[in-house]
Amino acid sequence: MLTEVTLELLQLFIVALGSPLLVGIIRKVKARLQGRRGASVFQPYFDIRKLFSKETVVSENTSWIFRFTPYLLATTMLLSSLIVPALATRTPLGFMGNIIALMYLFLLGTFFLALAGLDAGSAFGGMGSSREVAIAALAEPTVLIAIFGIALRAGTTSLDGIVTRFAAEPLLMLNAGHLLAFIAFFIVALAENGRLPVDNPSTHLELTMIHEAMILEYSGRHLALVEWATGMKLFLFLTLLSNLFFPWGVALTNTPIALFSAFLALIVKLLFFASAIALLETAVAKLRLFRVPELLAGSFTVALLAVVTAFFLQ
Amino acid sequence: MSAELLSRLVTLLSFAALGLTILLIVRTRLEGQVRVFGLQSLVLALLSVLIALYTGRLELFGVGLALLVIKGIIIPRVLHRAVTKIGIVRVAAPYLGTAPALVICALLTIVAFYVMTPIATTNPLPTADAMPLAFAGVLTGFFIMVNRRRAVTQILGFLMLENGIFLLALLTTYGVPFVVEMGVFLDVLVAVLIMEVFVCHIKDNFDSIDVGELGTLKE
Amino acid sequence: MNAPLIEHDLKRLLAYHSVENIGIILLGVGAAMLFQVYRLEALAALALVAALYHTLNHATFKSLLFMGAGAVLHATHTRNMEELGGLIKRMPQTAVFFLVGSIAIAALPPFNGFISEWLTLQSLLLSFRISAHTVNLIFAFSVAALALTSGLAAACFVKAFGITFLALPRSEHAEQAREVEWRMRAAMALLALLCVVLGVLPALILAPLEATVFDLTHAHADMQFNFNAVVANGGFGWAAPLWMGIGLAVLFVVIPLALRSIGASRQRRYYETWSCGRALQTSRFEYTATAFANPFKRVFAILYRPVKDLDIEFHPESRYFVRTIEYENPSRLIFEDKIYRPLLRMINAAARRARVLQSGNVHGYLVYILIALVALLILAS
Amino acid sequence: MMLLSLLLIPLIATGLIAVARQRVLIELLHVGSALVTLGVAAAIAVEIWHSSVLIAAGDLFRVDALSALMVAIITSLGAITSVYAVGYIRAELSDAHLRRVRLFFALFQLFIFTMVVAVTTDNLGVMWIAVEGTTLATVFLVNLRHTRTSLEAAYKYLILSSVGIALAFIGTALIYYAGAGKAGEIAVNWSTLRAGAGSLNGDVVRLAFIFILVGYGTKAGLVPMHTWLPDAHSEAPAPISALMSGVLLNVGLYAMMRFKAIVDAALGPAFAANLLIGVGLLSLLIAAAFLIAQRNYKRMLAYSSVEHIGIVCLGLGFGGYWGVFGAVFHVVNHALAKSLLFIVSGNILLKYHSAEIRDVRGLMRASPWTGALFLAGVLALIGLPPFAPFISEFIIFRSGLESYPWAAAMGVILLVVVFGGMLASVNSMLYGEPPADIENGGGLRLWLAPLAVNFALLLALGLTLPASFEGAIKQVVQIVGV
Repeated sequence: MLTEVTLELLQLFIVALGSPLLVGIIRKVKARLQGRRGASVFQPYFDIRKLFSKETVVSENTSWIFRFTPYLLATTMLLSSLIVPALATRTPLGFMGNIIALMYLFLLGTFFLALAGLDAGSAFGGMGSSREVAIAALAEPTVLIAIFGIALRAGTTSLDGIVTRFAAEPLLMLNAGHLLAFIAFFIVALAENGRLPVDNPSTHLELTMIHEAMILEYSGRHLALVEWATGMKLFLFLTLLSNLFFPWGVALTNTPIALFSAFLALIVKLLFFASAIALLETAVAKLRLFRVPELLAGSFTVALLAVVTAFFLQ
Repeated sequence: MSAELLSRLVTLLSFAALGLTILLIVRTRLEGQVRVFGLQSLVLALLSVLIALYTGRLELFGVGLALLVIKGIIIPRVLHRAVTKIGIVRVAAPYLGTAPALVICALLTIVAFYVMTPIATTNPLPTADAMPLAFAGVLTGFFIMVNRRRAVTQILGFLMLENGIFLLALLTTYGVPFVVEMGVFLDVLVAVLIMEVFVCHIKDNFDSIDVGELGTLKE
Repeated sequence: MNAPLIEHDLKRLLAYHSVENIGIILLGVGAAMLFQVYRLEALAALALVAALYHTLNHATFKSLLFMGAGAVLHATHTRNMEELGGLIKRMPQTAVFFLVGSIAIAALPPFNGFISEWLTLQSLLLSFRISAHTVNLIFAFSVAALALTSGLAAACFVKAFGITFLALPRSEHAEQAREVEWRMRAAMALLALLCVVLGVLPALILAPLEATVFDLTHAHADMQFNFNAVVANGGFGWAAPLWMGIGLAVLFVVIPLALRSIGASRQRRYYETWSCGRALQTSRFEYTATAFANPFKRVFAILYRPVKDLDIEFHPESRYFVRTIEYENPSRLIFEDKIYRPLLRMINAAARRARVLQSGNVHGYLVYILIALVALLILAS
Repeated sequence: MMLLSLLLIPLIATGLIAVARQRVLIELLHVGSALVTLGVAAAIAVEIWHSSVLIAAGDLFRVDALSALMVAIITSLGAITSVYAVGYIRAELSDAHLRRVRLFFALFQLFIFTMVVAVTTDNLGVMWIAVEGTTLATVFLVNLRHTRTSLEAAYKYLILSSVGIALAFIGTALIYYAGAGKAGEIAVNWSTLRAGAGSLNGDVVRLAFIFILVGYGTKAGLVPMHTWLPDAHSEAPAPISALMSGVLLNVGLYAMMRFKAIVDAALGPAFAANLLIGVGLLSLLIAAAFLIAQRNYKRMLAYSSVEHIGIVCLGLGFGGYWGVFGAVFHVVNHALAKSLLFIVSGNILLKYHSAEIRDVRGLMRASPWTGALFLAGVLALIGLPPFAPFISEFIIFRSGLESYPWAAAMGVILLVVVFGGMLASVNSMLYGEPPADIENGGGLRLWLAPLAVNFALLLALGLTLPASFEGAIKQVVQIVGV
């Protein structure tokens, strides 16, 4: 019992505290790749702390939705962190939802964020929300087909089930379908987290920004919460990518050793993905908004191929 | 009387019945048509009595009698009354003229033979040979209902069809049980009475008994 | 499927969604039939349970939403979203109820739309138990379709709620709006409560549904459920809406406390929305429903075929001063133009031809019977 | 004894009503007899449910599960409609027309009587007479309003049904011949035929079934013998339409089921199955064609009856335990839904004084109760969950997908067409602004109360299949034969 609780708390804190670092690392690597020194990897922590200490400006047009959303967003992310098998498969609260439920949980956050974007009644917010939900909606099919692809091979949709299965039979992963599913899911992860080439997290250029436009009205603690939640979402997605597709090191038993090694493995994998994303974002330019569907359509096709291969060459 | 003789007589009378049905196609005056039907009923009554004599089934006498009374006397009376009540009415020509109509009758008779002969041959009863004729009568009566515009003629066609069916049953199994037969006669009688009422209604409402003109209810 | 997005009449938007939800239900029924054909009774039962459950949920949240729309209509005398807005301040309770309905219909946890759609998805995913590749692919596509539907539904109700209730009123109709009488609110409250209960306590309704379906298919649905969780096909999929709800609630309380404990600043100032330094902020700056739907229109251009109409009137002296800009963006569904309409026209034409059969001529009717009889007789002997 | 009383009550009621002088007395006799009959029927049903069969008057009457089910449908719907009929006729005919009032109620009882006889007798001939009797009893009812259109409808109804039934008599006679011809004994009963069906002459049975199909098919309203149905059902006063559509068609089906059992035993299932599926699909097709953009809502309901009888035939044709089960179940559901709709349509007619769909607007606002019931009925009829027809159609087409996939697929497609067609028309009736001259509420709202039974049953059977009910249907299925 105690170990379970500690495990959940451990995951909670890893996600909660690790996410800013992840963001920092991505920025750092990016800076280096672009030949800049870049800010310290701990910069996000400083930002968040500063924002928390600042006063919060709220538009008088807004309603409770606007103030409510940041908390809900953080809540959904923290809750997800209890479900995602970041360290171990035996997460006591893992039964709360399978991968599909998890995706719908993320969508809940997006839903409210979009509402908040509309709430202030500024043109930017509306533009941001409309684009955000558009992308989210278009990403849905890819997500589920990719999940279908995984479920086909793992024979289950429960997160820990998938991890256990692949950990038990690594050969299952030596398969075109697996790779394709991974690619599809990766693209979706980029889209859902507003990374390049879908959205540029570091721009505030009015007409191109999506996520940033949506949260333009936020300031102070609200902004801090939103930024933090965004970081957590990225962290969770990368964790999913690492542990669902490359489940090496994930603790199948809740012994301290296993958990510790799982922790190390997670760090390594996340570092890898972080630098991958950084590399990608320096390499590619942002797509025009209306090219995004093409990208998602591409990922959808890939996912479908994953499913087909799973059916035809088992 | 021998089975041989019976089957000959039966076939003969059945021919007569069919002939009368076809005659209805040729006759145009309503009174004449009604009389033709009465005659046919008489023939059928004769047939049933004949078979009754051969088989010694008493109820067949009863059937014959009922037939004579109901279809031979009452129904013609009723129809005659209707005809007189209607009086002279303009009447459109039937859909098919006499000649093509007769051709159709021939075709229907062929169909009847084609359909009924296989069964007739397996039927042990001496009367069975005439089954196709009876069925031809049915189809012809049906055709009269289709071809003739006047309500009264349509009813007569229906009655001919009924007669044909009665004959068919008679030939196949010496008729259905007495109760049933009586019930059937009763139904037919009531039906004709209702039809008569309707014909008069139609005359009053549409000032014509051309049922082809009843065409307001579509689709 | 995505017709509602470009629909700016609140009630018609809801009506469109009914079609969509019936689609989801029929998806479940169809899946059930296919499972039956392949002798997977348990899965068929699962799919059927999901379908029936969704029927029930659809009834609840859709009537809730219709009531909400009715309330809005009653309070503002308009159903055109472009004239609404800011209602959340004027009719707060209605807003909450409508929000609940929107979340439920968007199939987001922990409300009732989520769990039934989740079940449907599970049954569709389990289709890989069928060993016929074509069928598998059909299922794959239906999974994608269902996913897209739910995504678009979410988007659509962000629009419906956001444009109708949030920001500033776009007309004095909305300005004058007042909360509706208590009976209406009570009814909506009841339905909203139902949405929550059906959402977090699926076991309540799943038990009877399962029994019904058992009568029908004589197979127990391939699922286990209690008040903690719903499990599809052994370990294939888990969901515990109740615990999700609890978790959300707990964490939602914990976070502010944590923030206070780390001494985050709590001062707050109300100020007008940033509007690129323009003087006063009016509702004219707001994003409209049309604008909101625009990305979708662009994305599904092939389906919507947006018809642009930009009409700029320049100032007489210099063409760099614009006097008025008129921008119209009506759009038509290509489905309607290219598929539905022709299909309907075809069917109607065929029907019209068929109607000649009932000519009203009694002789004709007799001919039908005669022909039918003779034909059958000749065929049979 | 019970059986005879079941037959005698409506007959006596007919006589008494024919001589009764005061309107109230007539109405009392009418409703009373209907309710008593229902009670007796219930008792009989229970009896059958425990022991297997009831026999009366020698071997003339014999009630098994199938007959019991039909009796249940006839008497229960008879009771419901007879209550409504009182209110409807009060609104339709003032005391000035006492003769016609008396005629109406007398014939109503006679109609019930003939139907009960038809389904309870064991003798093929007597059944034939009774079925012809139903026509004769209803034809005046169709023409009750004495308008030109009602007269036209009645005449067509009389002629076409009489011809059809006459053809059915040929089939009956041929079965007689096949059954009794060799044995020489005359009385031919279902029970004896069913027993010795194996040894019947195949050719004769084959021929006979065609006559039966065409003949009783006319009564059941199967395409292409259905042409009288929309006219008669739309012209008859609402309660009669309800009984004709909901019950009388089933009597025709009942006869076909009986014969099908014999034919299957004699020839194997394929022969009857192919015919039934062909006719069923044709009915579905034609009904769909006429349901699209139908202008008259009573005719719409009538055509939907054609459609549903077609579905039942498909179920019987698909065969197998589930096919027949679904068919029998669907008979019940259709009876419930259709009688409900026709009765409600009576209210609509009284309110809007028009049977044209385009004249009916804003029903939901003008009279919410009527509108809501109408909507519920239509949703049930087009086979949406959670109503019972959805379940039965599901069962039928599921079994079809296994035995005759193509036919089933076509059937489903046609169902979708019907779905769209009917929903469109009904929407335009329910919503929108009611015409100015329509006063809100009012109507015969109270007289609709009995419909609560239909609605409750449709919903209950849609949500759960009680074991007892399923058991009963199972018995019926065994009689129809699998």
